[in-house]
Amino acid sequence: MTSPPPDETLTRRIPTDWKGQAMQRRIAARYRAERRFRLIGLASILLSAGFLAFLLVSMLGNGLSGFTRTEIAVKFDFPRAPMVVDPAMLEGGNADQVLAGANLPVVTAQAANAALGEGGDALISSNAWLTVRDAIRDDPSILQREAVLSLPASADIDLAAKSQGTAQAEAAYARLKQGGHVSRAINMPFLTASDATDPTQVGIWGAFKGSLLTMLVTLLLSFPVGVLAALYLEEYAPRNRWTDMIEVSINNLAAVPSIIFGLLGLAVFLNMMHLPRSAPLVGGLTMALMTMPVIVIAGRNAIKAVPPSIRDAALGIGASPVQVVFHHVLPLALPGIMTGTIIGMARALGETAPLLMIGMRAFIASPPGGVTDPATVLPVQIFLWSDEISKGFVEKTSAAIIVLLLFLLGMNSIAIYLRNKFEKRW
Amino acid sequence: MSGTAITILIIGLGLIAWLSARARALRLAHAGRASPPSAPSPAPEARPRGPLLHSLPSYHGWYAAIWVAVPALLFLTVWTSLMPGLVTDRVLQDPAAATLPQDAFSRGAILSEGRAIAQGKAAAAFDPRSNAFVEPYREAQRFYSIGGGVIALLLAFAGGAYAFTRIRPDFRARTRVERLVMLGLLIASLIAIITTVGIVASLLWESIRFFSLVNPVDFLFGTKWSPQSAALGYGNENAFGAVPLFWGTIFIGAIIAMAVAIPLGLMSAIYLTQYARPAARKWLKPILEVLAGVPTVVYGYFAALTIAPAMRDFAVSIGISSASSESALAAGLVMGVMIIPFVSSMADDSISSVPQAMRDGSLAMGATTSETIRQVLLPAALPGVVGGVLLAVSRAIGETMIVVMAAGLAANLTLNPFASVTTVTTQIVQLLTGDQEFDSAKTLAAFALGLVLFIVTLLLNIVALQVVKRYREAYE
Amino acid sequence: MTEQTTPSAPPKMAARHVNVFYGDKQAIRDVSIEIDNDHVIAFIGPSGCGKSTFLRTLNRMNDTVAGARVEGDITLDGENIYDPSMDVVQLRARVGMVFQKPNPFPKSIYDNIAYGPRIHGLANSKADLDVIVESALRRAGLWDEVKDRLKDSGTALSGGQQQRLCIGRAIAVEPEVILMDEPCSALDPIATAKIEELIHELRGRYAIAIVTHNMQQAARVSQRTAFFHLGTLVEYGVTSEIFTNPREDRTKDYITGRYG
Amino acid sequence: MTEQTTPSAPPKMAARHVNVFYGDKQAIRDVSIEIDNDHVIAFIGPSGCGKSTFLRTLNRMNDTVAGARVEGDITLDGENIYDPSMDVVQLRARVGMVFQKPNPFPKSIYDNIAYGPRIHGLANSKADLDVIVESALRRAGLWDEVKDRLKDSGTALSGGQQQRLCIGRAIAVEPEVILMDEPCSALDPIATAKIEELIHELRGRYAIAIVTHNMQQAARVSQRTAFFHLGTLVEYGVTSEIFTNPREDRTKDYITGRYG
Amino acid sequence: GGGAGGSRDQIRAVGSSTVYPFATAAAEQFVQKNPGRKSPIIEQTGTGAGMKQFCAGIGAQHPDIENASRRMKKGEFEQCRANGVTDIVEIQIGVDGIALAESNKGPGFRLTPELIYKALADDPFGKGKNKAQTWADVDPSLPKVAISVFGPPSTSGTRDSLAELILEKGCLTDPAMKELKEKDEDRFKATCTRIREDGKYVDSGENDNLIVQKLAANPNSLGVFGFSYLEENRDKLKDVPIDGVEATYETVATGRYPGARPLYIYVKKAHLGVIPGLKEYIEEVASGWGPDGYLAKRGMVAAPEEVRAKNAEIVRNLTVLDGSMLK
Ligand SMILES: Nc1ncnc2c1ncn2[C@@H]1O[C@H](COP(=O)(O)OP(=O)(O)OP(=O)(O)O)[C@@H](O)[C@H]1O
Ligand SMILES: Nc1ncnc2c1ncn2[C@@H]1O[C@H](COP(=O)(O)OP(=O)(O)OP(=O)(O)O)[C@@H](O)[C@H]1O
Ligand SMILES: [Mg+2]
Ligand SMILES: [Mg+2]
Ligand SMILES: O=P([O-])([O-])[O-]
Repeated sequence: MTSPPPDETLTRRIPTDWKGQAMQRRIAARYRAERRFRLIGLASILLSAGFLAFLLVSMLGNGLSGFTRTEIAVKFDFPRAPMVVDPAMLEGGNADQVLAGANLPVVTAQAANAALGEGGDALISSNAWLTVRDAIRDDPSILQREAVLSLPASADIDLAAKSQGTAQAEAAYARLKQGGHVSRAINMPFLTASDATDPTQVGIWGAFKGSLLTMLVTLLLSFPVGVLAALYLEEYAPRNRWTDMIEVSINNLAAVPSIIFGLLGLAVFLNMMHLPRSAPLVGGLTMALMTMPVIVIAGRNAIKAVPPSIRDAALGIGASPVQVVFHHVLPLALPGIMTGTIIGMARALGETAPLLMIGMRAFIASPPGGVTDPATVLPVQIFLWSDEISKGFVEKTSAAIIVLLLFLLGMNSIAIYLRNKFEKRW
Repeated sequence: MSGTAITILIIGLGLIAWLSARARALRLAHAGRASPPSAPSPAPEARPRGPLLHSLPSYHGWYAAIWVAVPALLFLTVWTSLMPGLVTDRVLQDPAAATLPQDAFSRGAILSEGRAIAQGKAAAAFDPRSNAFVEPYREAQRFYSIGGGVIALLLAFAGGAYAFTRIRPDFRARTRVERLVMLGLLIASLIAIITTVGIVASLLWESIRFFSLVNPVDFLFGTKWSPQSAALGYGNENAFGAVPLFWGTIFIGAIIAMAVAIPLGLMSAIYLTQYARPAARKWLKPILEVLAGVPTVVYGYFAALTIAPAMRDFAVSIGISSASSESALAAGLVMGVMIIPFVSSMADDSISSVPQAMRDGSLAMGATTSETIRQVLLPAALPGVVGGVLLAVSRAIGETMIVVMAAGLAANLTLNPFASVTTVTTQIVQLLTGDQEFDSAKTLAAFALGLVLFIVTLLLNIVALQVVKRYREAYE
Repeated sequence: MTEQTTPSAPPKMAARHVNVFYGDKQAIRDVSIEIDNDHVIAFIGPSGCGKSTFLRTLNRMNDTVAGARVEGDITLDGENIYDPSMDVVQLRARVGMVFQKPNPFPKSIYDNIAYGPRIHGLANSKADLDVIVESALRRAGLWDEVKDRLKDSGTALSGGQQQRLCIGRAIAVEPEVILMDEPCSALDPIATAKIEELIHELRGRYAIAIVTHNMQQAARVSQRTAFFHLGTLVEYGVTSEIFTNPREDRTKDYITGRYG
Repeated sequence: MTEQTTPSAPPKMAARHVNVFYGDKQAIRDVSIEIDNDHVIAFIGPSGCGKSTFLRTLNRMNDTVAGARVEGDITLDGENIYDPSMDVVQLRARVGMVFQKPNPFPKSIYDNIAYGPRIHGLANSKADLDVIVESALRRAGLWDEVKDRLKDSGTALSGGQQQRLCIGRAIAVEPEVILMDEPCSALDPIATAKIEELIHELRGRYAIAIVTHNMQQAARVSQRTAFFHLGTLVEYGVTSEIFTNPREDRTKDYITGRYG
Repeated sequence: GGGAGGSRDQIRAVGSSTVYPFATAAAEQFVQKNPGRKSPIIEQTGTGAGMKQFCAGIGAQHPDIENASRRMKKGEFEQCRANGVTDIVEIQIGVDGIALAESNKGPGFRLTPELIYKALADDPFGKGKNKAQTWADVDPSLPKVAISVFGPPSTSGTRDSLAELILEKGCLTDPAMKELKEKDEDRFKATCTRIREDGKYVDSGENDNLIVQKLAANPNSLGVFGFSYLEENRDKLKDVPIDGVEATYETVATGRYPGARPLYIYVKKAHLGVIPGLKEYIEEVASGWGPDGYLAKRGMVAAPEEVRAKNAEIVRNLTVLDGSMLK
């Protein structure tokens, strides 16, 4: 429609001299930049992954031994032991009750002294009589005969067996070993028991179950609420001051220190609503409030990234806005939402501070039966153990960290599977 | 009838309502069509447009199900929360109640033991007096739960009947159901507001008490944080200057940690989406995400025992003799590593959701991959990247344990990364878990710190929203 | 400017004094037009003159564009579609649309077509749906090419195939009015012929509006033509007259500069 | 099938026995063809026959499609472009491409055009760049429509405007070979004429390949025509001959079923 | 759960992290001896926060026991009363030793309260800011290494013990300070217990193991922490004798090694008849607090004979605390 182009510069440049010296130099430079960029990317990944690997390796190095324990074989001559237990009384439901009064600690100590020489009772765990109790309860008939039981070694001996002990303990251990009394076994109680004060008796199951229940509550609340809020804000909310307010407060919640969520949980869930202290329910609720903003923010970004043409297409066929969102936008945004959920839940799983406020930094020796029972969670357990006096807790702490990381991997792999499944390019 | 049973029953009724309302709507739809829809002619003949259903039959189903279940369940919730009080009132009418002790606590204990046994939650009474109340409790419980159950069922039937009368071809069931969905979405997003209000409320009271002891101006602009002075009779002036704490928070969380997390996270994301093979990406991305889940205590130990001494030695070797064994740098570096996944995963997602056509367009111009990333993909993915960075900063600001362990508790106002600094959250934890009296200015300061931090981040977010609004851009 | 059709039958759709703005920029100025069942209307005009914009106002797709604003009345069967009581969803189901840029869902070919019938409950069974999908794909002239790969993603099709997929998707829900924004731009002559055949076949029972840059095509398929320029409706009338005897100079200039 | 051009000048680009696969599906079968500076070559054929696929192999854009695989030789100035030593970036700079679906960057109109010149360092100054942008937009026939809104986003343009923007973007870097995939599909006759004029103007200095569904257009702008069917090159020769006197029945069928 | 009328069949204790290991040990004994009982829940909140909860009221939702590493304060007692917690049983369960230690590789400090005070005070003897950079600046006989002491933060009870038991003592070596103490208690406290804040003294949070590790990594530093941690880590650390007295169980228990503070538990009398096992639990604690008891094995230092006897009496009679004795 208008005059032809002013081709002064154009003719000068036509066609671009791709083979010229200057261009070659330029291209070489660009390739160098490209390689640099790529290398930086690779280095970043390696650095991050390397850091993780380093952490993992040192955790494994410290913690793997926590999954095994040293046991000492001790011979018991029950008929001659200074105890009076009638096997008939063990039949009912109150075997523990009966055995508690049966003088078992003394029996055990004597047996140890007899088997291992004077001072032998110091070599086995001070709670070793519990193992004896369980053995009797499981098979009362051993009361009529002699039996050899494998008792957990004391923390000192256990450490010595793992060559971390004091000189004295190492010597004692060497003697035991010569006598053929010791063996190494998988520390099953570590996986099935709960907190205790003796490192040879502690278990992770209580905290694990606490984490499981807490995360369940967190997920069940934060995921739907987070996704729905993200959808509302991104797809439906009218752009006005109210929406801005919601948006700002969500973004801000993400920046609120976790300890403050703890204070909120304390004030609202415990003091106002009178929910039980130390309970996974309250922990989960608190964590859900903390995780939700992460899911909302990640979710909104993912929703934003769905091309408008797909919404147009669905609307053009007569899909309602709700259908557009639930049939098209949400499935396409799901990978991103999953990412938010993964990192939000990971954070919640590793979080300690808010739980200090709502009573989870506690000694809880039995696993919770439900979401309202007192419980602690893995990171708090780790935190507690890391502050324990006895050195036997060092490997247990690392072992607990390994369990936590396995938990994390398990939790994430489900989400990651879903994320990969839904990931689409367009 | 127990609460669970009645809930299940109502949900079952909802299901029945769903099925029958849908069936009814389907019948209407059949009646409305001249030819049976089972044989839509592939021939170019438009389907007759008789009195077609406005909404799909399943929407009618949902409509009825909602009317059946929602009011009844709402009623049940209210009822269950009221019931214990009603039951106890009724039990107190029982003659046995006269024997109860006056002391409220043991009275309550006896009653609730009786209730626990009545509900089968306890086997035997700790206090024999409770046994007298087991039967009255059983009776009252039965009375009210049956009453509540009946009312709930009546509500369910009434709701169902109402919904059924409304099933007509032109009835806009979908609109109604969707309006409810919308309401649900709105409520979900309002939870954020409620939480915000809750946080402010739970901080405000104690903060006011704090500010009645300490001048807010001193607190906000004071540069000396020394809570020990307060307890030692120096008074509260000059003891609670929060500036060093806020500086420490920014220095560690927003500067040092970000200097680690942004480049590492962003470059990782770029490498994963653009260069790495898809199989590698599938593995590496979740591996990086593990970094976010390692408990902060673990990072804390690592920072305090491995990184911090190394930093100090390094600082001493380059001639900074004042280097502390606890340094902002150690805490910040480790924190940066921890939040890498916040940046990397979110950036990864938003980069990979930029349409392929954008990438093709750029590559076809003869751009290298890195040019494409920097000039086309990143700008297009910016909202997501910025979102990830903001989340990461937020996380860093709120982090506590690492700083407690590695950066120390000394409130220094310094630019020296090798010096020890402290953050707001660290102080909050220290103040709250120490063994001070709970209404001393020291402890109350924790709430004031929390409140101010909350307000500061809120203001920052308001500003950020304005900025983002201005630069918001969409592809296509 | 508004050349009316026979006033006897009430028009299927009518636009009166419509203005459309993108922010401050006015894209459509005071356009009035009627669309009826018994003829196909073609919108022609230079690129950027507002054809797509106007088409999108007819089923309120402009609602989704931030900053877009519509003034004036548009009625469907006498109801104002911009009335607050209007059910937009149903409106869009009744007024189907094929977009200028093909936008298949990132789903399988089958699901792309089946989506509309599913949400509108047009099929009672899987077999029903199969029939609908097949017939829609056939009418869009795509069946033979994709019948063996219905499970493949709709985005892995060639440009023209995607366009036909979108046409099939639109007609699968049997709308009352069909708006097509350059439905044949990416199609070869044979496929184009198929689509034109389809349009012929649909005429009379559906109201059809089509945007095209191809004068021959406009002449072949439409009975009424509207010529837009810079957002205004320059001329509107019976196709044959517009092509042989345009009243406005601008129309003539555009038509005779024909290359097609 | 391969009708050779004058063997004297070495061809700018030559494809020999090219096969392209998407996963297991073969989209191109044993195609050999030459593209030269002194003539424009048009690719025609029914939708889905492999035109776009073949075009994309010529500048290795198929590299970006997961699962796509190319066999055979393609040379540019005698160099095999699939050779590992080939510099893909430079290749794509030398062999420019306009895509079938317009894909402007979500940047301003100005930056869309300036993108290529910037990365290749074709402008020494802002003023230089301004000239390049203006001339590219002029040659793409878009200047007048957008000169006042160069800062607006390229995505807020009409379909045809976007297509011209993409053409402008491609020619702004002055490649040696230009591949255009239906460059005029969304354009009105006047804009089409502009683009055709542009093609005429470029011919001789650039090698140009164009995909089109419009027989008239093929006839107007090209000197050689290649007819594809189901992934095979059915016939290739001088345009006028193909149109007037096709040797293959399939070609004839396609051409004579002409509606264009 | 439940409101005021709820019941609980599990003992709940809150409070000090110092008392925590001993409370948990007692809890474990309690369960083993009473297999039917649920294990008590022992929560670490810190003494202050624990007091707040403990004093919040009578009832199942409030804890039964408060573990304290210091005595209840007057204000706290008042708050308890205001909330209906009138009858409180105060039991001193033992003594917590604080120890001064250094790495095994350290220079081998031998200090006195006076030297410690001079090194750590913010304003030694009220004569101006502390300028000592190395220990040699404090006293030429000491090694010339930079002063660096890891210790409890100002929010902790251990810190109060440090101030009271060591710093004040060192401060009082100056006669002027003795006078000041008579004249102006507040000024005295400020001068004698305020610790310098220039980085020589490093506030080290609540985690004593961390201090242990940091000491091991920083051979020239000193650490102040619970005595039991020193005992457990003798392979890495050695004690710093004060006034020539080495820190051993014996010297700490008898109080010859400065730095020991009493540990208490507070029990709500109103809960005693109601919470199953509460009384047995207290008795369990009392049974283990002797020098050979299980608590001592956990690292608690037994209280002197007469203190134990007096508290055993309290446990037996459940004597209620007289608020007027508190400060
Ligand atoms: N990414 C892909 N994955 C799998 N198959 C593909 C992909 N892209 C195209 N195809 C198929 O390859 C064949 C050739 O496609 P191509 O895009 O080259 O066709 P075309 O000739 O350009 O058609 P049109 O004129 O419709 O654009 C078609 O059958 C198409 O369905
Ligand atoms: N989202 C938008 N925001 C702002 N301006 C727009 C937007 N979409 C289109 N426009 C402008 O409105 C005018 C009309 O655009 P429209 O898409 O209706 O043109 P058209 O007639 O369909 O052209 P074409 O034949 O090229 O598709 C054009 O100038 C275009 O640049
Ligand atoms: Mg258009
Ligand atoms: Mg194509
Ligand atoms: O936890 P404490 O109160 O003993 O410091």
